[in-house]
Amino acid sequence: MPTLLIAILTLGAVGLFLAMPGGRADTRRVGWVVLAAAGAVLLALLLRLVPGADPRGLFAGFALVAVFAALRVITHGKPVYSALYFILLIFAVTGLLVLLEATFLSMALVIIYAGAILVTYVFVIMLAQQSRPAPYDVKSREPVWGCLAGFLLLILLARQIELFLVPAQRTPLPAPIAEAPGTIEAVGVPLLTEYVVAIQIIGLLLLAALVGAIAIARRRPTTRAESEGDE
Amino acid sequence: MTDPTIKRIETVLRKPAVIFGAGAAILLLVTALLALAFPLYKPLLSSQFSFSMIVLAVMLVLILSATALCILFERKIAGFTQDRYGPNRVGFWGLLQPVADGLKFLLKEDIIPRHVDKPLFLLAPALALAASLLGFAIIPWAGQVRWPWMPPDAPPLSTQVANLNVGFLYLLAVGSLSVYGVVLAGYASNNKYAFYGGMRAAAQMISYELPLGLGLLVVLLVSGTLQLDQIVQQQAATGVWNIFLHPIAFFLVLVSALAEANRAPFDLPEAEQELVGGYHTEYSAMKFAMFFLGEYAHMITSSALIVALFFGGWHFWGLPGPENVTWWAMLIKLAVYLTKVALFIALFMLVRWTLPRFRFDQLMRVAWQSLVPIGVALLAATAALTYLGWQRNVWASLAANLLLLAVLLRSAARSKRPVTARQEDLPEIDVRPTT
Amino acid sequence: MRDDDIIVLKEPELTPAERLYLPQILDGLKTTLRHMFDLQRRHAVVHQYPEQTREDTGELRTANYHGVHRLNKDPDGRVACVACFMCSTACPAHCIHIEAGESPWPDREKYPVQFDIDELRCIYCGLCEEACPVDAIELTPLYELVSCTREELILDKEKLLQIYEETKGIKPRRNPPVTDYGLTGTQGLDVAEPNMKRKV
Amino acid sequence: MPKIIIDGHTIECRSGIPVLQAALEAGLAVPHYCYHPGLSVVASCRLCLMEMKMPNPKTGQMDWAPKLFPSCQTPVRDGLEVRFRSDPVRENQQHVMEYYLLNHPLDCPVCDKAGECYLQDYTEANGPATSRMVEDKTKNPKKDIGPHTLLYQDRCVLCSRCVRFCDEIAGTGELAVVGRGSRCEIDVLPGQPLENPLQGNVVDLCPVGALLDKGFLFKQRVWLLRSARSVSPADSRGQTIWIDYNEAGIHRIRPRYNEKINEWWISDEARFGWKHVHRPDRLRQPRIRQGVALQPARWEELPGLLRAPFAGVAACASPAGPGGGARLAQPPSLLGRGQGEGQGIGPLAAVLSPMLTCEEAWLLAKLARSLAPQATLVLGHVPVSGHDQTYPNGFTIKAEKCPNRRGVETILQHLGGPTASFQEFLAQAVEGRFRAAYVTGGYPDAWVTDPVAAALARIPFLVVHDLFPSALDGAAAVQIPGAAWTEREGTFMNCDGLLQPFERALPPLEGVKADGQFFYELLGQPGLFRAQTVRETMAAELPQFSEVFIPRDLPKRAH
Repeated sequence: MPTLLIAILTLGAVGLFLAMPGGRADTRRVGWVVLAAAGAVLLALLLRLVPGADPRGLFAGFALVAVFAALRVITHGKPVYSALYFILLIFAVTGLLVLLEATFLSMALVIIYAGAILVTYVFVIMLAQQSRPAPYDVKSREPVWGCLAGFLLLILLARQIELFLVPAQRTPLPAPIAEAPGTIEAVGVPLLTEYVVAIQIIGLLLLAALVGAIAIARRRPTTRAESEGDE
Repeated sequence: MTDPTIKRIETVLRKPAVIFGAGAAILLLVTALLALAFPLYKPLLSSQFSFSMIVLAVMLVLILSATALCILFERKIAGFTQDRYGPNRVGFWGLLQPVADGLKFLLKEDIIPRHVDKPLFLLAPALALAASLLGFAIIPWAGQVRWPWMPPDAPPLSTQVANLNVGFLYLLAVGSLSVYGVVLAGYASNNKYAFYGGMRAAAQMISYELPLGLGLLVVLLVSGTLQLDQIVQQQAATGVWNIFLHPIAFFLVLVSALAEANRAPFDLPEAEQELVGGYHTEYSAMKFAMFFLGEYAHMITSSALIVALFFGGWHFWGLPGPENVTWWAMLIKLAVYLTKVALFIALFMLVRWTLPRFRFDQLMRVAWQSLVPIGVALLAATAALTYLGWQRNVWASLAANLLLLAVLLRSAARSKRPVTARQEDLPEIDVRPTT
Repeated sequence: MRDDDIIVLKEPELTPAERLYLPQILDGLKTTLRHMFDLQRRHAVVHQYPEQTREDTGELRTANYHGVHRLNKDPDGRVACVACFMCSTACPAHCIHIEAGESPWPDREKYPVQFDIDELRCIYCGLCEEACPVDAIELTPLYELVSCTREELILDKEKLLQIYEETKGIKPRRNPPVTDYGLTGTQGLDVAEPNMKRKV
Repeated sequence: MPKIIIDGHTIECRSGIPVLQAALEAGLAVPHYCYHPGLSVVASCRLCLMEMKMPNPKTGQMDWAPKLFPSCQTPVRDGLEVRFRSDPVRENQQHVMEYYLLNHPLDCPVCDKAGECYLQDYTEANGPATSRMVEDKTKNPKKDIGPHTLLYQDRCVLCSRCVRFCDEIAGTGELAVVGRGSRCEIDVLPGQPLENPLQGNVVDLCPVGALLDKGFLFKQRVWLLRSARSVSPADSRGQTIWIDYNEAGIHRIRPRYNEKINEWWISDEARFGWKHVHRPDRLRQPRIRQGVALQPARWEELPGLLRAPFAGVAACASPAGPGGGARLAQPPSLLGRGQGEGQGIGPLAAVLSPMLTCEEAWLLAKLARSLAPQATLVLGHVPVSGHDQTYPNGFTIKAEKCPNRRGVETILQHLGGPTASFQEFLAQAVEGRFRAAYVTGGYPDAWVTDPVAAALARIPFLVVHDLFPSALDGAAAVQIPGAAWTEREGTFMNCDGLLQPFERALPPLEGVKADGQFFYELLGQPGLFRAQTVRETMAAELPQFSEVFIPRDLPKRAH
């Protein structure tokens, strides 16, 4: 079984690599075919392993959209489209979270990611690269290493899933948290009691990052002579 | 040179009796049809899900036609404030102007310039309209209702489409999405004016989401819930609208809502005088109309939200309260709610024709240097009140607000410049001749 | 420029209330609201155009309104224009097209064989009227200039003369012709009179 | 080089010229009517009077003389000091101007001279704004004095330039000043109208609107015209001209000063020889024979269509190949039968018309030779009419009525190889030696006589590049519309070997391509045809083309 999974994931990794932007159009098409094949096999495998699974549910829909959008984020040539697919991905994940009754988390995801962070991304992308990606952007994509890392991560995850799926060790799915309307409480109370130190440390880190960013980005007042000398 | 038949039709349509008669006839017809079809949809009214769907359908139609009417309304107000009549040619009092406008939009040539990013160009107006319409899902239009044929012990039905437990967080989330329509329109148009419009919209919306969120948080602290229907019910039960508790929070939300809807004086993304048409420069026909509709739909959502949060939603003193869940009470509540929303829309329009547009640095300064600090201070004060358990105490809240106002006045008096000063980092210009 | 010629303008100091902006906004809203409900002023200011025209209210200044052009006729009923091209030279919009020819009358040298004005290109500045040495081209107070095609709005000589016939009463020719080469008709001596009077 | 002092400025000038001429060449605006550098001096207008320093007879010192001197009659000499900016001179000018305006009608709006009228300009600059005369002005009827000219006597200032021109330059003396005193008039003798072949010049000479060209009468106002420097194709002398044109087309042609050829004058042939440019029957579209009729074609398909058969003909002719026929890229229907192989003369001929510019002739010759190294280059029909006419002062009208025979000949001589005169070419064509020919025309008049048409009809693949339809239409396989010389730019070499460039005045007719541009495309060259660029490449091989002669433009009113 692990061999089969590893084979499928390797296939997926190869397909993804082929589908990465920068290659020739037909190579990329081949990559997509490979990816689709790997996905189909994986789906079939999962369906066989989990007898009661219903692939027609909302979960499957959201999950498929999420996977597709995630792939497009990294395979699309234009940064703006990548960002838009990212937003689509976030919506799919939001759907998944809503299915898990984690409404607060889902809304927070939309507000923070789609509403703020990605708008900033789009903003920056629009400002930065009007015609085509800069050479350093193209270079830094490093499709080989990216695919390899993702592939390793997926192997580890699959290993876990496989362990989880072995019937002897199967544990019942954790039930949704009892009082559904209290999800805000369910998130908020632990944040301010159990994890309060962690939260503070994270806050501190973010503050440090913010200050650092400002320090880097600050325009230093230069005299004219200096600025001319720089050029 | 005009066709005499057209002229005759115009004259006929301009008679009030014709317009109102036709309106009444249509209303009667619809009512009669509804009454006749009552057995068909009676079961649908009884379950929450199907009832929500019906509310959804009805409100969608209502709001889309309301946006069209809003445009007439806006032009009328523009005319009135400028000592004009506004549109008064099509139909009595110009009432058929939306029909004419709609026809014009539909019949105009739909131009897609060759240089645009086509998928995004097509997507943008759809996004703009859809994001604005999404918000209506959680507006508690008329409280709760229990139909006469339902057993008295059955739980009453909610007139909300969806009673999310995250409440107005959802509104905040979908509101933040409306920026994409504008930004993508600006990007896809491949036109510098559109592009500037898009950039401005992005920066503006991100900036004004903060004060909006802070204002909403104040309400959250006061009411202890995110669900709009509960917030309204609280206000209705106590008879104290949140505006009385936190006028400054209301002001924050109002200003931010104006900015989020790209309304004047925050309409920089489409500033005609500077950017031709801003993000919709390249759009024509129905796609242009969709931006238009989106803007007005956004305005209606914002008004509905403000009414629910600060003005007691469907509540009005002396009218049926939350305990009255009969169908006629529902209609009264709906009417009250819609009236309040209409008043707010009128306020938005009045503001548009009163205030000049901000400059962009002023816009940013207002958000980051005024509204956000005020919001934070107000939030802290409300948190303190909540901690003391006085969050719904009118006098304590008002005192806190007044205190804040006094501090603001004092700092304004101390500061050497108005809130929206000219840019200081511009170099000093020596006007004297060099010789 | 001396230093004391320079007036340094300072932004006026704002009061705290003005700095807070809110009272000012309310002030503005008050103004707009006042206008909104000022029905009397609205009725006084606005004309309901097709039903109510400026002629009705007597506000149309026929003497200097810049409307559709006309080509004047001399006392003998001939076109007064001498085809000197001054109007088309002065025209900033290049909307006047003239073709000149030898006139069929003994007392005149030149007359316009063709005289077209593109009313769509025209900006109604009135420079043609100023340039005309014989006051042949004039702008009438007619402002209802509509047609179903663009071609109809390129007015030719016949139409322009027709407009003169229609507007003779509204706007009489201001000056008698002032040149001395037989413009006012066949009476040679009458011509010299205005010329002499014109000497400064 | 004498040095004179005018208004305190020292000016170096040519010797032997009047002070007025020196002042005008130095850029001073000295008013004058009667003086013209090409005519004898009469000093009759009294407008150019100046103050001059002379030895005072009492003291012997140099001093301003009390009386004014006509500057047009005073030759320059070294050290002469004169002044125009002084009160006596101004006063004199004002009085003289008032006198000239006494009877002058105030009809500038209808006068065709307005805009280039000396009287109008001087009046506007410093003349009296009003008239003190209260009597009726003298009215003189206009007179028809010739086939091209009208005389408006009441505008005349009696400068007698036109009379002197007819006496001195044309030598015909039709015009005279008749009458005496205030009844002086310009007139012709009965039965002897002004109709010498140079008579158009009197209109240009006239400083006011007295003499007017009937052809230009009332057509346009001069300020609405633009001018292009051009060279007349009327005869082989290469008279330089201004083409006055605007959006509506050419309106008139004026002489352009040229000290080497025509000075201030041009012949009437050059002046009125532009009407053919606007003839309505000009060819406007390339056409290709399909079946019996010529069918419209697109310019884009022409290069391929022409190069292939020409190259095919050349391949046939080369001794290398019986297989050459197989390489024919053209359907036989277009090409017809082949003859004349191995006769030492290439079956391809290019006829270079003397109406072509040097650059165009060069490009076409190069094209023919690049397609078929043995192509015969032919100097086209050279129209000749009558004999050379020389006028008293040396002005010559050539009998050869084409501008560039010499230029084409120079190119043919340089290229060498098989060349032929037009007569030889016709003779060989009658024998059927040519299988393909590119014939250029461009003559203003019909030039295809019956023998020409008959000879050319024997050529199976005949390309005719001409302005107008002709008898060749029935024989041509391809008909290409040419552009008139006003629509092209380039260089003409005149009969004395002087190379003169000219500018384009009008765009080619809609649907027509300038000849040079078309040849350029046929050669497969990218971009736009620029005469100067082509001329520079020519000059690399042919040093005669390295230098062109461009006469200097005279300052305004310097004559």
